[in-house]
Amino acid sequence: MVGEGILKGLAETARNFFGSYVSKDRLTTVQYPEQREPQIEATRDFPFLVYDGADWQQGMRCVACQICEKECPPKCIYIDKSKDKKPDAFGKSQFYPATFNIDISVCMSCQICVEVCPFDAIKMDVDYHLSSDNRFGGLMLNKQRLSKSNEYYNAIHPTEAAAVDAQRAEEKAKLDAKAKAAADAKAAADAKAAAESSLAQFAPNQSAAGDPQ
Amino acid sequence: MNSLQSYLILSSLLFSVGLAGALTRRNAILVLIGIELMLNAANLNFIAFWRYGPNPEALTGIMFTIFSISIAAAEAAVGLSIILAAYRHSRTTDLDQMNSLKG
Amino acid sequence: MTASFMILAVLTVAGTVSAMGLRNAVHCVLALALSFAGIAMLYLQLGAQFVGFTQILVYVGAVAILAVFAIMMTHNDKPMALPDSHAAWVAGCVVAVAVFAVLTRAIVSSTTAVQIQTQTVAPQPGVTVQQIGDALLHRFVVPLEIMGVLLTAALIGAVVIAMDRREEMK
Amino acid sequence: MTCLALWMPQLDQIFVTASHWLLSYLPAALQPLASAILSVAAIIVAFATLFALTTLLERKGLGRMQNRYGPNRVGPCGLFQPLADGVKSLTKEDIVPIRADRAVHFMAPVLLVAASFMGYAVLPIGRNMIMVDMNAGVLFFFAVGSLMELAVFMAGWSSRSKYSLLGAMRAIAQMISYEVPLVLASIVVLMQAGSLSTVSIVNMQASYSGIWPHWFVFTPWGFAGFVLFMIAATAESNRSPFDLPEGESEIIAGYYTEYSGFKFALFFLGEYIGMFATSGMAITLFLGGWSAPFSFLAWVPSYLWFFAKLLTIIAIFIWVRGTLPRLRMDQLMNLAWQFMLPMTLFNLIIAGVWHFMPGGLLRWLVCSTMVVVPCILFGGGLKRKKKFQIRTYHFSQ
Repeated sequence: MVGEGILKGLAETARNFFGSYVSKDRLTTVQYPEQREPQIEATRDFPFLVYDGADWQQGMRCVACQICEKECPPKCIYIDKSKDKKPDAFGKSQFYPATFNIDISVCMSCQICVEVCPFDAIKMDVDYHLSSDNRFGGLMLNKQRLSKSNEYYNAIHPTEAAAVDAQRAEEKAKLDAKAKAAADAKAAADAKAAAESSLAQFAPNQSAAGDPQ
Repeated sequence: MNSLQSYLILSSLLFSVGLAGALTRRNAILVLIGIELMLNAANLNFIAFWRYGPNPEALTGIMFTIFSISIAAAEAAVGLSIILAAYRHSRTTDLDQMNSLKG
Repeated sequence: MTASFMILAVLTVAGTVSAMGLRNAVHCVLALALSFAGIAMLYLQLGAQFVGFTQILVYVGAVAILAVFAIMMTHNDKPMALPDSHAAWVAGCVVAVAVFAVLTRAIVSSTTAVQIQTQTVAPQPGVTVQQIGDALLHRFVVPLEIMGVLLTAALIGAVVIAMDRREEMK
Repeated sequence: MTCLALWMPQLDQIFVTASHWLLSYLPAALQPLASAILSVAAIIVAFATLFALTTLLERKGLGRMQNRYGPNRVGPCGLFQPLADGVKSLTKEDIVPIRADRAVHFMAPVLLVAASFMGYAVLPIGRNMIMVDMNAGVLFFFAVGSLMELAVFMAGWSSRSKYSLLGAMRAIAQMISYEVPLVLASIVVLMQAGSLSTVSIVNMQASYSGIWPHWFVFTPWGFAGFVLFMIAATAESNRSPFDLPEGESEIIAGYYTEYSGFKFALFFLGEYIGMFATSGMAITLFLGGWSAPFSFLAWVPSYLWFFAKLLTIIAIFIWVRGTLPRLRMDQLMNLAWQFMLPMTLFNLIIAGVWHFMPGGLLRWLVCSTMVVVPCILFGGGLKRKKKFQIRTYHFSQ
């Protein structure tokens, strides 16, 4: 029959029209600024820099190795290495980035910087409220705007952050153990040397050998 | 000058402008348009004479105009399609350049 | 000569002159549409409602659009070059002016027109569509039928002439 | 109750009396002019308001059909959305393409809006509420409607943009093709009414037998004519599913691609005003104009009935827009020339048969069969599977 399909279609839209007033679960729209969808854990948009502790300048994990800068496909990262060094989270003396800029209007969210970072210093953010009335200043993120605490990282990507923290704790433990062993060895060597020196000298003092510990 | 005469003068002015266009323009479409204008000027005459004529209830002027409008429409359709066909042949609508009978 | 007649006359003449004088063919057709509309309004002023509306429907709605289509299909929608020789142009204008002069002389000196005018002219001969329809289907029925045949023939003829025949010729 | 019965006729004529009262303060020489200005102003205000309301209704209705909310931010339930849209379009920059034909580019939207408003001159909005009762009113309506084609062409051509030109050419081809069935579908009414005056057409339908009105839509030919008229009207006003001239996914916005700001809003206005005008003509021709649907409801003011019918038709337009996908160009043309045109011509014969047959059940039966059978036949012709081959496109040489 001619026009049967048209009538069927009209019936369908009518059903939708009235149904949307009857059952609220038909309306899937989220009223955005007031309502938010729950964040999915694997969401990612733009990179940020992780720092440990309370002070973002002190705890910055980044050591300005510039691997991410080289790997970035759209070349949206700009890093200036510092002249001096400062101790990092593991207590090692490292360079730090004097400037670290990411132009997120260029960034394509590929996550390659995150993959290549050997220090777990750069991670993907989930914040998408980035609109700005200034295309140049507003979307060019500097070091301060990029830095976010490890707690924040744990909050947005719990699983991933836990794994990273565990790995870093392990590394740190390893390093500590190594340091301890080295210190022990050093202490032992010192003790030995001291003993030897005391032997060489005249008044050996056994208790004094353990004192540096 | 009375109203009938003013209408007639207006119509003759339209006719002359149409004639001038038809004689001077070289684009076939514009020549056709000039001819349409001349037809329209004639129609205006018919209506004016019907309005101020001795017996308007006979409707002769109106009837003449209605038929004339239909004929003009047919003429425009056929004329423009002939121009289109000629354009396909000679790639031009310039009457000065359409100077050969061979297709 | 009333004010409304003057306005309409100026409008119509302006449209006509630009339709014949502008360089861009599309502008010419748009001016032509204005001129047709002006003529239609003159018909209305003369009390011929039906003819006036028919004029708009046929000329502005169909003939102008047809002309526009023809212009687009023949690639004439760019400003045209001025004619090389002014001789033809001048000759055409002279002929037109001569025709106008002769016609005006005839109209002004006509005694018939004055005679008609002095007769009592009905203030507005009320012609209804009903009257026109009656006349068309009684007194003018044969011309009407012939007109139908003519229009059909013109329709078919226009289609046949304008049809692209390259496919057939292959 | 008696008080109500006494007051209703006054309420029905309230606008007419008000205008007479206003005009009586003017000198007699100025009265015709003032009366015209008053009616024009009233029509512009009423239908511009209706336009604002319709844009909101359309967006909300379409939203609901797609299980969305539609606009609900500006004002309560998004009621001030049209106002916000208006302010936005007024404050936007008016961009004219550098190579555009400025004069024509400017005149096109003005002509479109003017032409679409002119049709209201012959629409009887209520009892005694008509601007000009012309003897050839219906012809005037269609003559003015044909001006819109020229405006569309001016817009498309003057923009010097391929999208605009394509859109304009599509629009003109479509409007010309559907103008034929539009006029032919209304001729059945003119045949029956024996008049081209909209007032006498409505007066003819404003009587009742029992409680039922004598609307032309309640006859086989009237119903077929109404449906055909509405299909053609949809195409004339470039509404979905016939919105090829402005198919967003193909040619951006068709002939008004290069318009911005207030000129764009004018096109929008013209389109909707044209749609209301054609719907109003459909109401006048087939749905009894301002007359009430039942005799016992005749006390409701007549203009309310007109606007109720108009809003119903607008709702149907929105409903159809929310349902049907856009037609292809060849489908559009096939529908016009292979279905609409033969059906409207056949409808003329049906109206003739109806006119000359004695009234009764037999007449109903014969005429209904005469409507249904060709409808199925012509519709079947449309449905027949066509073999498509690889098409080679050649551009205009």
